[in-house]
Amino acid sequence: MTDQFEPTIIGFTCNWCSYRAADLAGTARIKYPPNVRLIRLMCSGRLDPTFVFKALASGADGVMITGCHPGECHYIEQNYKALRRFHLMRRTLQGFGLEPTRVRLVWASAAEGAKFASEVASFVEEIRSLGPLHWGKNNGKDDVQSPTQQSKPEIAEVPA
Amino acid sequence: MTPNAKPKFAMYWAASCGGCEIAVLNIHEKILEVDANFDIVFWPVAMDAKYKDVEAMEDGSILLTLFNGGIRNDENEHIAKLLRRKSKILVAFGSCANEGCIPGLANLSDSRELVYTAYNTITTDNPHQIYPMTSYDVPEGEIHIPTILPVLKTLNQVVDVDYYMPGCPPESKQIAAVIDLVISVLEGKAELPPKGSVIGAGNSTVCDECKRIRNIKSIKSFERIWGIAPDSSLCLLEQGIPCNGPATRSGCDARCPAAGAQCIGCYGPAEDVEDYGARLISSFASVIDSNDPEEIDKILDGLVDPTGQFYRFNLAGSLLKAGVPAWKKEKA
Amino acid sequence: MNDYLLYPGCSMETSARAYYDSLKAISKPIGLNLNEIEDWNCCGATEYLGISLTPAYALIARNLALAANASNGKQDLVAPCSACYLNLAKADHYMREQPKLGKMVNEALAAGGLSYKPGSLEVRHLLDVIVYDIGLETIEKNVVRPLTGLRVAPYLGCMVPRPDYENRWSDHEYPIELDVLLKALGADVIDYPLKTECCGGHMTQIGPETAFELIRRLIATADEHEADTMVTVCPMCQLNLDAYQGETNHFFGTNYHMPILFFTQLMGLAFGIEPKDLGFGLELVSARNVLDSLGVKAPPETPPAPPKRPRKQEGLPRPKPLSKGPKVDELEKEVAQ
Amino acid sequence: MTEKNDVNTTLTGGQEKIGVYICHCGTNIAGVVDVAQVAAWAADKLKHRGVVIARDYKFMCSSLGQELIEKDIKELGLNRVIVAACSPHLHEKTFRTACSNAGLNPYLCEMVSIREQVSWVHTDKVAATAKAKAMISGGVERVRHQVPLEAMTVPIHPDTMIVGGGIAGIQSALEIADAGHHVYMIEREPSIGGHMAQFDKTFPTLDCAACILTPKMVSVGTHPHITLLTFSEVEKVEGYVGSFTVTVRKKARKIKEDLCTGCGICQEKCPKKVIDDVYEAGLGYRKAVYTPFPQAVPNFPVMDVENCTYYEKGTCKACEKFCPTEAIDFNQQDEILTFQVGNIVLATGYDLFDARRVTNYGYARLPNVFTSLEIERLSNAAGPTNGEIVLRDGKTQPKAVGIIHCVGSRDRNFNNYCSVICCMQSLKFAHLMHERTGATVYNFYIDMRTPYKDYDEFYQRVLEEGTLFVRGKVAEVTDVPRIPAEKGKLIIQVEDTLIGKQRRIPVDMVILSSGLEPRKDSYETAKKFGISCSANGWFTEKHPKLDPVATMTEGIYIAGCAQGPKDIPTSVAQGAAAAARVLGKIEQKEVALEPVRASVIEERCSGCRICNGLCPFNAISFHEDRMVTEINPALCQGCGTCVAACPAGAITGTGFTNDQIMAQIEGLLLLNIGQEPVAA
Amino acid sequence: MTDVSLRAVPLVPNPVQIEDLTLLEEVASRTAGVSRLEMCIQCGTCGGSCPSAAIMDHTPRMLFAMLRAGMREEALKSNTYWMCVSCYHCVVRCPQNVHIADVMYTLKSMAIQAKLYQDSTAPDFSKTFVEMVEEFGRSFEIGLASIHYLKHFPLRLANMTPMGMGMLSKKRMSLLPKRIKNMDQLNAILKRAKELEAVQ
Repeated sequence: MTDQFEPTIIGFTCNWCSYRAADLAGTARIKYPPNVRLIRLMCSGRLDPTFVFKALASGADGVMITGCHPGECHYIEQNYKALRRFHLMRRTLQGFGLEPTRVRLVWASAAEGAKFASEVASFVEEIRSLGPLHWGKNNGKDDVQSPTQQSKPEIAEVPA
Repeated sequence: MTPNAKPKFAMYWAASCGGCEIAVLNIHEKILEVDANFDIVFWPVAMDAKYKDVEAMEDGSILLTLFNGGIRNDENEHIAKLLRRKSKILVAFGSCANEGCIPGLANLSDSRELVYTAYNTITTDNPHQIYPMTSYDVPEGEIHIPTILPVLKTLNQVVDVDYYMPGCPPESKQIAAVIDLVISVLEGKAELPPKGSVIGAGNSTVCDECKRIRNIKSIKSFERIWGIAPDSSLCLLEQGIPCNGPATRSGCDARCPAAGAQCIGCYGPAEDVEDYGARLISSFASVIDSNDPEEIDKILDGLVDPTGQFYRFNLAGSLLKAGVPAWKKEKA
Repeated sequence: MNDYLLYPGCSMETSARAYYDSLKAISKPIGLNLNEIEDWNCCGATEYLGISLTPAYALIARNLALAANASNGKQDLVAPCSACYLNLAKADHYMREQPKLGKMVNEALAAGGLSYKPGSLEVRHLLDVIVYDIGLETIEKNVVRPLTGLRVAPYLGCMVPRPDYENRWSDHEYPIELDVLLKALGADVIDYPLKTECCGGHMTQIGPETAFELIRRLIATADEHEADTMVTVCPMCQLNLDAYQGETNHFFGTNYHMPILFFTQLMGLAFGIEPKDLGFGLELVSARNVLDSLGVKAPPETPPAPPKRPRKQEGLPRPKPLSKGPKVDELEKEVAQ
Repeated sequence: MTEKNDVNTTLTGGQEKIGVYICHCGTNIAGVVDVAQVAAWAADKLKHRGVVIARDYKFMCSSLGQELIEKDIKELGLNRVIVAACSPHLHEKTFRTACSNAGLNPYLCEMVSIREQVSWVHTDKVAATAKAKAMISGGVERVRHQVPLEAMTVPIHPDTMIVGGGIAGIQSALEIADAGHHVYMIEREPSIGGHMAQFDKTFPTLDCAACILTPKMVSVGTHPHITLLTFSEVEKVEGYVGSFTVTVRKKARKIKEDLCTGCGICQEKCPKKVIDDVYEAGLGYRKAVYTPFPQAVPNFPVMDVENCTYYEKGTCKACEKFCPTEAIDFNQQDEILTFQVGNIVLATGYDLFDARRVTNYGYARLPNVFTSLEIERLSNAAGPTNGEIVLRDGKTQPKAVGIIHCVGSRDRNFNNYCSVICCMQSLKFAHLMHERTGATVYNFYIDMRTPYKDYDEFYQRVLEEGTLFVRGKVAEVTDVPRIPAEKGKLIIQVEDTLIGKQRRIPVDMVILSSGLEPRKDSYETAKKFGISCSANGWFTEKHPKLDPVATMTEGIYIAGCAQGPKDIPTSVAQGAAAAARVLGKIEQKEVALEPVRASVIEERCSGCRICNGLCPFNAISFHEDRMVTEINPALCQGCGTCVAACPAGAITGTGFTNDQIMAQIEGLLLLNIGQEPVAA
Repeated sequence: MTDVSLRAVPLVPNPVQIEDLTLLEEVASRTAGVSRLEMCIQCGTCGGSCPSAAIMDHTPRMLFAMLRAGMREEALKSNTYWMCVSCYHCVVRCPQNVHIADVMYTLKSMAIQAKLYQDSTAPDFSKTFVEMVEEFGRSFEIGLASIHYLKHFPLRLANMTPMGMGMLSKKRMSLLPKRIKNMDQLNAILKRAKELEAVQ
């Protein structure tokens, strides 16, 4: 493989539409980058923001949430809950200084294998352009140099 | 030295405001029971003591240590490890030690900025841009001050913790209750709860103790408490006021909601909850009354600073622990 | 006052002066304010695209870039010439559909210190603006000399209703916008079946015989329907049907006399503007008859309802025509009353 | 046996005995993923996570493959199983059954889809193998937190509701009713029969539609086990397989059905003539009070309130005056009926593509362009012209007829799918035109599609009759002549693709073989019944090949064109198939529900009521007295929305608990083996 | 043992060989927008709709088949796309939404590059037109017409004159070209564009 950055992406699918879209992409042999690893939930409504934070904190560079199209939810309207949570979650992550585009919401019906594949491809590209997150690796570790451990001359240089 | 019959008691104050100490004093005459039953060996805020004295103690010689405050610098860390070694029972006391609390909010920014800001506020006169250094040579020799850590950590991120006692500060009556418990354990009248459990709090959430009337929720807009005249008997969240009560551990008798203010979550997450903020994000969002992305966004505009709203006390203890700047900077 | 950016296109200043003059003349009364883009260049018509891709689109995009700067997201870009309209719309559309093209074109523009973000402009045709923005009510208000009894064949040609990237028109093949506009002027509008057939385009230059046949079909059919004049929205159509009508007659040994006018000229007439200010007389096939027919008939107090198809229902019932969306139904209703 | 019970208990760390089975699926997986390497890796790297055995095998789903697993469970005492193979939607059941055969609770077996999600979609073998490993480690972590689950069973109500009284629905209804079970048939129109009742002849045998349909309609109308509700629509469906509660609106006919004898005098006397857009496809007229057609079932008329003079002007009531049994009731109101059923069959049929949308074919602009349905009526002996094939003027017979295939089908500007029936229908018309008028007949087609029994034979027959076939999609139909010969004709302009030349063919009549479309309201219907639609709007079957009449929602079946375009024989077959599935369910007496359910941990619930409004299945209720929320496991469908929403974490969802998913995340990121998340 | 004289003549090899399968791709990649050329189902809607089908060597449909077959030379020699009048009937009617008109433009440019066009009338007209535009930034009918006609329809010029004069006298043609102000800018842009096109 080339030395270009290969992001790791965790994807959440609902059992009825988007997981089947992934299945369809498979049966139709539509190729997409191998960077995404899927977790099956019964419904995008099961998507607990905790999962997203967990994934990001544990080393994922991006998270893709997928579900049935609005109005096509197998559970009637639960994907709207996912939609609402997604919006608030994105705002919160922004507060953490994170690029909001690292979390993407995609609607894909069971018939949209091609769409699923292309969404994955474009998401991988987007994350690649954003670069690695490595939250788990960097966050809270002591390998970060402490500001007061600087030698004198550096201090002098500190801008006002 | 002569072995003291009374079990040893210690309390330490790391990165915190000191409110916890006051709370302990707020147990009034019960403090005398503490003195009666314990030999207070180390409590910097209350009595003089030297680290070397503690270091001199035998490992595990202190029975009970209430540790409050987060781990912000290497001194905090050192003492945390020291007290861990010396104590049988180490209690993370108060929100700071449990989950980072207000000092933990600093984790949203780079610790350098932190120092710069601290030494450049309006109230700070620092014309020559002088900043503290960990070591400095003076004629008398080299002097040291503690090194600030990149992020504030909670006690259990540094050492093994036996019990957790949440609250900012913990309710005095809860403190009293805990002391009673320990004493009755000493008298062999009671059993200690299993290691790692939360003491001095309930196992449900604030709503459990809140007297306000509750209905099925559906939020059309978020309000700020001073923006409206809230109905004094109705659930605040139903009135659009972002009350953290539903996700916050019970034990405070729902003081804030009872006083007409929304719960801000100082008692931390409920039992077995991994990420306090995520619970609130999920539950608040779920009851927003709209399916239209634009409208949802408009409604959410009413939630000023969601990150602060959901992680005010919990940031350092949350899954993400800190904001990107806290560690991204070191790349730049 | 409706403000728009105007991209006139080369022919407006030469072969289609009548179009430009009449447009200027009617703009004021209907509150249409057109600001010409500074130093615009030719859109390349249908020719440049056949030479090489990037330059052709860069040529068009220069105009888009200039317009976008002038508009800063406020004004739509209006083109009266269909070829120009299509090219501008097309460049905008394809730069979006094919990011590669967008990138190349912008690199080229950069050489001239310009850039264009696809989608930042609304490219629209004059007729679209007049019918949907100005609105028929305003038009009707301005009519002082209804074109009563004047039989007109509405003719749009190809590039206005097709390919119609933004779905602005009621139909690709039988759009009704021009019909309803002319009805609003009181004209007797015939249901001209070839209203979007080809006028021959550049075939007049490269394959005259083909062009003549295409021209013949159009004029013959209009004549069949006893039209007094054909009304166009496109300089190219007007040029082909007007300037080459003689040659066509000569070629087929026919002697059609079918004046070809711009819709703006008829609007002007209905508004009571003097023919000379509307570029009448510039046409090669004289439109005298049109003026006469209006001259003789004094406008009656109440304009009669537009004539319906004179077919009395017999035999099997006929299916109702398809509604082409609320926007268009609205139009049709307006004209009905 | 005790051992069985042991393995089926919840485990605490260290007790796991996990078996990992990696399928080659022939070369489908093994061709891309290095299965042997993956197996070795799992056995080594995941040992400390409880993996005691990892095998790869040619076809895990084969009986030998299954035996392999069963043997290990028995001999190695496995208490958790991971099968890395195809999508769980294909073989989860297979492997879970295998496990329970070996005494392991089926829900302790998890599948990891390394075919659909790895080998079939990736080409880079290294990356694919790496991803497979990550996914298996995820599965392992997940299954460690998996607990044994018991499916709950609910009784099945023996009655069935069938929505739609077309041929598919009729077939279903009769099959079930004849088996002695009760059926409610709901039909929107005043009579059952559907589109088939409008047809004249049916291909390829050309037997008269009415002759074969009417008997079936009658037996539905008279069947002791069928409650027929026409002119009615389903308002609401609640509950779940086995016990649905249905609410139906029976629209007011303004006719007292118990008194009406169907004598027809009211229609006779009604002074108001209305164009019949439904049954006569707009070609004929009916009265304001009418039965759609003579053989209608039931035979009660219905009042067309929009057009009835009485409702317009307040006077007339001719029908009332003349009705011998005083069955007319102008004040009759809609009725709301509710009843219980155990299963539902949806046979709601199709709408005909609106040919006016293809402007260049001139329907509704050029009088002598007809739609297929119009022709059906025109050629029908009971139709507006008593079977006379004439032009719009009502008298002239066409001398030349052009029949255009694929109108609105196989065309991205309209519907991109093939409507299946149009080719045969067009051939049928070709034959009828030839037979009834002796006209020259042209058929314009893109591809001739005549599969199935005796269909191509029919094509041969039409060829013999001398129909002229032109291969080319018609560009336009116009009445503008270019040469005198074209005057007064309709000209069909087309490229004859077999000679590569553009042709203009003058005819008198053009027939548009319009395609089939999903019902305008198919999305609403799907929503009402909790099933899903394809992108086009056809109802989605559970499996396109292996389960074509079932849906994702247990207890709801689909038949006929509601599921996709199809001809009469196939619709009938599907109707019968759906009936068989329903009967099967009824015979089971009770049905096992997936144990994926949410439940409330009462002592942690603070009664904040955030979850109360979130359940579309009304499974969540609140106890004011104890101030806690409760979830009805029978109503819960297991979506988990409330689990995710509970601010106190007081709701858990079996099968998808937080622990399981959090663990799976760690597994996928390979944190469980202390490895940095290697990017594929 | 068959009689030698009866031996059959050997079959001539199939005259149409598949030359290069890159052709289809090349055309697609050189077309503005997404050509969808590969989606053609050979239904003939384009050929049926085309006003100049009668004078085309091949209907557009056939041309697409030839592109698929990789018949580069035959395809680029065809007059089909030169006869295209850009009426877009085929584009809006195509059931597969193939960008037919734009493919025609692509083929023109390819034919010019490969110098494979048979009749130079149309290419010359385009070229002359483009030269004008590149000279003045505006099109310039009379120059265009006269140059073009002198070259291709010297005879027709005669019975064109009355029209021409008419146009002139009515000031519908200008004798002098109109030049845009910022010609340098336009040239710079076109220069860069051509370079970019070249590296393609």
